[in-house]
Amino acid sequence: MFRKVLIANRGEIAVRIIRACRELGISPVAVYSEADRASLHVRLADEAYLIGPPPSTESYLSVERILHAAKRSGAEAIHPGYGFLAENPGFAQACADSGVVLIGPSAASMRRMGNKTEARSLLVQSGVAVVPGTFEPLKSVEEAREVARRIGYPVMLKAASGGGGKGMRLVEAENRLPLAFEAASSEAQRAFSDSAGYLEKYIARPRHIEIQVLADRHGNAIFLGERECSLQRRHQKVLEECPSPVVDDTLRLRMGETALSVARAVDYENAGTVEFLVDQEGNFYFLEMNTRLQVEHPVTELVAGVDLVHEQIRIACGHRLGLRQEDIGLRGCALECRIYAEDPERNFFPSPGRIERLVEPQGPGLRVDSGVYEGWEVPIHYDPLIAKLVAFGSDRLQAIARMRRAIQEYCIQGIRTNLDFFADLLADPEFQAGRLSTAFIEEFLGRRPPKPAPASQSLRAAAVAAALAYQHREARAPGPASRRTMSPWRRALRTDVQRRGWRR
Amino acid sequence: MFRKVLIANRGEIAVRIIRACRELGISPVAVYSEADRASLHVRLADEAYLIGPPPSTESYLSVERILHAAKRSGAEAIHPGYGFLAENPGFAQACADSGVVLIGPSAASMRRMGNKTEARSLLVQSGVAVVPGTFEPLKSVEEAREVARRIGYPVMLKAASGGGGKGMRLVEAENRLPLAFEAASSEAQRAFSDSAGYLEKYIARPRHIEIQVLADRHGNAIFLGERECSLQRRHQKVLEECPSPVVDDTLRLRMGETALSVARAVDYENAGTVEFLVDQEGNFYFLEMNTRLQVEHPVTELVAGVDLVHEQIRIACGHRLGLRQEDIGLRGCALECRIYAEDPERNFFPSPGRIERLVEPQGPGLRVDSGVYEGWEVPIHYDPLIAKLVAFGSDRLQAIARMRRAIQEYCIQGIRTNLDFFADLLADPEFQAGRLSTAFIEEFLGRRPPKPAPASQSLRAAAVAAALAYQHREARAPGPASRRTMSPWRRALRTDVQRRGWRR
Amino acid sequence: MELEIRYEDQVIPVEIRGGEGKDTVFVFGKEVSCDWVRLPDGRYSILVDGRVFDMTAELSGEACLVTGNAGTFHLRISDPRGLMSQSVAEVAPPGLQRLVAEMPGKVLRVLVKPGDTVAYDQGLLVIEAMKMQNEIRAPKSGVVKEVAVSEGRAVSSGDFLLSLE
Amino acid sequence: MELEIRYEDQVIPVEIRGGEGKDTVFVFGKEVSCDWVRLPDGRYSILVDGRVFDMTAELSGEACLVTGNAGTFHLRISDPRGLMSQSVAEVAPPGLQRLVAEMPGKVLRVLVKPGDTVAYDQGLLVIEAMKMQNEIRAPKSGVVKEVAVSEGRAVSSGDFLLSLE
Repeated sequence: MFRKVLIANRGEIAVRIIRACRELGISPVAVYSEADRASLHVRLADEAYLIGPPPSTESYLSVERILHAAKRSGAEAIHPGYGFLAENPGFAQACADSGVVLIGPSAASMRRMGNKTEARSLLVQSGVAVVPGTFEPLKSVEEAREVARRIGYPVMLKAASGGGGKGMRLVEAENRLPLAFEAASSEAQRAFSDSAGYLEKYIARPRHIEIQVLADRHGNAIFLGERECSLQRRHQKVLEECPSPVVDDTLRLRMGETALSVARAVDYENAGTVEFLVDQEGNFYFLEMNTRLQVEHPVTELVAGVDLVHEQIRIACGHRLGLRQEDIGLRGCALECRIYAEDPERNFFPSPGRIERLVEPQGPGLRVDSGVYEGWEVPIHYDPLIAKLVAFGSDRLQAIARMRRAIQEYCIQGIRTNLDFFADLLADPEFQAGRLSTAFIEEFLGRRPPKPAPASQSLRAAAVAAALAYQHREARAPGPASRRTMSPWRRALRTDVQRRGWRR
Repeated sequence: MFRKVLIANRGEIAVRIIRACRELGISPVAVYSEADRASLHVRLADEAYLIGPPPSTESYLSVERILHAAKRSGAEAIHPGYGFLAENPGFAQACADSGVVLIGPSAASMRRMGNKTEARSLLVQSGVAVVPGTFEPLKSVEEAREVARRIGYPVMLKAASGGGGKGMRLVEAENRLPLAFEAASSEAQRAFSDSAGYLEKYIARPRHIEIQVLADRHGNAIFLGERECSLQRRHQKVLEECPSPVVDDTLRLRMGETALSVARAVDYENAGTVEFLVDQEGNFYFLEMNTRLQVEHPVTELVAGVDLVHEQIRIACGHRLGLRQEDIGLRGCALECRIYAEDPERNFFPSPGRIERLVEPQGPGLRVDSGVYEGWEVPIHYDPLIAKLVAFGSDRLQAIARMRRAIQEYCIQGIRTNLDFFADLLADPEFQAGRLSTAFIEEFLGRRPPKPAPASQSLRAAAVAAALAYQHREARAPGPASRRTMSPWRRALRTDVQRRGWRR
Repeated sequence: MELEIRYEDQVIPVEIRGGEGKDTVFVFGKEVSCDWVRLPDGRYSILVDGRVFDMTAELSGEACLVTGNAGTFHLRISDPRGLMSQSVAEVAPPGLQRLVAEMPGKVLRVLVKPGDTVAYDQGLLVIEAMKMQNEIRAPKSGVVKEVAVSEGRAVSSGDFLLSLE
Repeated sequence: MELEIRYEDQVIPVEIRGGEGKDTVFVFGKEVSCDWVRLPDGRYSILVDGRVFDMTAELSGEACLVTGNAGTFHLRISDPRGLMSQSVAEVAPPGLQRLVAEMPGKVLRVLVKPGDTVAYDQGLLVIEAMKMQNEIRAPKSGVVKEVAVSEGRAVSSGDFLLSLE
């Protein structure tokens, strides 16, 4: 086993990987930008190295600085987490060249899957169903127009090197294509330094379902059930679950076997996720393979009873998979809510700032993977994901009930979060019935009922709390007044009230 | 389902039951003594009623006041938790008489199991093996002497109405009997208002293993694996696990079936635990049945994937068990550490007081059932259990590694706790090898190695922290000094230092 | 202490009278069975006829944000006895609406110029913050009066962006 | 600022010198590559050559309890420049040992009386606190000088119980 592992990431995922390292007896090494000196992942690590100023291009995306920190610390391996350099074949190659193990697939596998158009053509050859569209990067808006006419609108523009919804645009009609093409290309250029895009038939109200796979370098590969990731806003996942309410044993087996053939087609090693679109009839199409740990991996861990990060590290160490396909049994149901520093009342605008109060929920069936602590300031430089709240139940309804209970207990003050949004979403009868699609959140936001008027007793209690806080502040204001000893002005007021009685 | 349930308890177990109520859509009602006005269980409930002054005899043990609160709130059922009135048949009867459902077994079942001597004779008749000893309460110290001579020393004195180690004394030789008899009787009188005791053969280095059972009123009963509870200090459990490292499938089945026949012998309904002593040869003897939820129930919940409090409430509501014996599959391993406000350096003396800082561990495979929050003062009137830390792993070693990682993250300041003690215990090779017995903790405390000298780098960093804190305090002392703006005396000092250089 | 607490268009008179060791609370002039305590973590626990209210009250001028197990309430406190110096809310001239940056970021696109007529919800600016592009939309229809930022400029929280009339 | 930090019988000289925007730390007179910051929750994060130390330092007089990821340290701070008024530790006369209650409780049994000779670790009193009976044992052998409590009496934390000579 490795003695030291460097975690080339920040936030909740760095914390989660640090915990896995500790549990395996490995000393975890953190890296941090100047904006993250006081971050939780630095505090929990054994060692920490500064890798540059706040912008991620100069710190968390700097291959050179991260490899330098690895050298300095003597770490034998690097875990990239998700985002940043996690799916960057150049980074994987640089690690290999400098003799550091990257905990993930080889640069070659990454490269083949990273280019979405290449991956699509490769898999079509292997007999995997993909959504109709282009198999080569689009050369111009004219070519896009041509293909779109052939397969029919609506179509989806996607970044060839993309992921996470960046560089994606839905195009409903031909007159929208030029602007969308320009927007998608420039977003892709900024996000991935590659403006190339491709085009796919848009499937209406699909489900987004993905299969977790694990593969070692000795030819063993297994799948660990699916994750239902249909709930998305702006192509960003919002809430994930395992298992999917619509996947039965037969479909799971078919999707799982397809996922394994995808992994085999690129000699995949380590943990990976094969994403599918599932249409209303239960047909599934390969979408892409994420060659890294997913944000939403905890739901699989709770239902399959496997620690995926432990497995990743063991595989990278050259161990054989300790689990066979027949050892994997799914039990119960798990949901994950992504808790963001954002304001749902203002179109989910990011809300960084100081976390004045933080009380995380505890108790049966919960897991909080958090990257923050009370008093810490959420910086403006990075993704506003502050924690993942995961609930397990013996069935989906128990998991939903647990999640609702947890959200009631969760207290984050000082910044806005999407906790209230989740409270409403989990109470939605359509959600509870499991009728999900990628259009769900948009539709839900449309039908989300206005807040009911508060119960008069609650309102009165709130008024009393406000009055108490006001009195408390006044009592603490300059002067010797306290709650029990009246200041002169308070005494004057009292006399006045007593004289004239209470005004109704 | 009930609409409202009153929880006749406090601390972590009241919080745990409140959470279960919420998850079932039931409105939880708390009761509290004057010492508990600011307690977490009051804060998390929907309603809360004062039931008397701090001493539990005048509050949490007052049948009348608790039933009055139930009436006032309109609660249809009462969950007694553990301790206090949980195994009091008089309370069960009073609930039945006033038309409130007690979430637990009937007064009759409780009474038959509550009297340990009666239970022993009943079960011997049903063919269950028990430890040799008396089957009637001892009438005098002379009778005790006679029986002890017959079965041979060492013997164990126990309270007939007892539980939780109160009123128990190990007697190694006849000359120790009179004092031990007096001590056990008076402790039993104080704890259970019943001084009656009985006597059993003492089994050397036994394991203490218990079976969780669930039974409904429709004749269905299942068992949910065992819990290993051998780690005890002064007959109080310290750390529990599920499954036991020494129980194999065959032994589990035999013990489970015996446990079910014990439950059937007293027409048992609801959740209960059948405790066994297991000797070095794997023979097991019935010890007692706890007619309530156990402190250590979470380890079973994690391994069996069942929420026992949900099940308790459903059973009390008249539902049929939703689980059959064949549905119960154990997966992985769970450990529980009981976190006490006590000082292991001073013979585990209680350490109540204000919790100045509290950071509970989070992340994969953990559960914290806590009854406290930062800023709260642990009162002197009650049991000093403040939280239960539970770790799950796919095997025992992973669970141990998780628990050690969690203890490293757990921060409780202001009071002393036994966290360091657990850190040492979990690192013990004998513990890791699973060689447990009820004598383990005593032996471990004997061999516990002295703290190694700190690494010089750590010590120097600690010295720097102390110097920084000192400087910070001085800088905050009266006057406008801060870290960056020097006060006059600081400036004077600096000049002085600069003049004469650094003294070596 | 005698206060008027406002919630939307409701006015709730609250009076707290100090008594022997315990305050008495009057709401709408009626004494309320109300057991309250300030918790060690700064929240208030208020029991009204057994109902538990666990709340934080954050004051900022005369505004008070109450959050807790009963929900979130934006309240305003007025103190008819004049104990608090009334903070005068900064009000824009009627008809003129000033948009300010909600948080630090970088202006990517400016979609309008002074004199443009814009419809409600029309995009005005695109600002990148926390790795997201966010379109600032018109809160009402009107005419763009002033644009204070240009493309590529970094803005801080509270910076004036543009005004609509 | 120049201090001596004591741990058991070791003395560690520590000097903190303010520089341009950053302090420099000297330990044993040698400059240490030490990046420190006071965290928003009051702890100190100290990086020494990349090693992470995350610690709380609680001062009480000249004693300082440092706890954190590197363990727990009972330190004493002395300030040779005399900036701190030395708190004089309350020392018992040589040979006389005063036992005080560690926490509130009730005296259940008094096992000795003045003039009794007791051995090290012999039981002196039984006090019930938090539902547990706890025996107070002799910290050294000696003769009981004074017994300040009687059976059944409630004691508060810090109350004088008895003295040994």
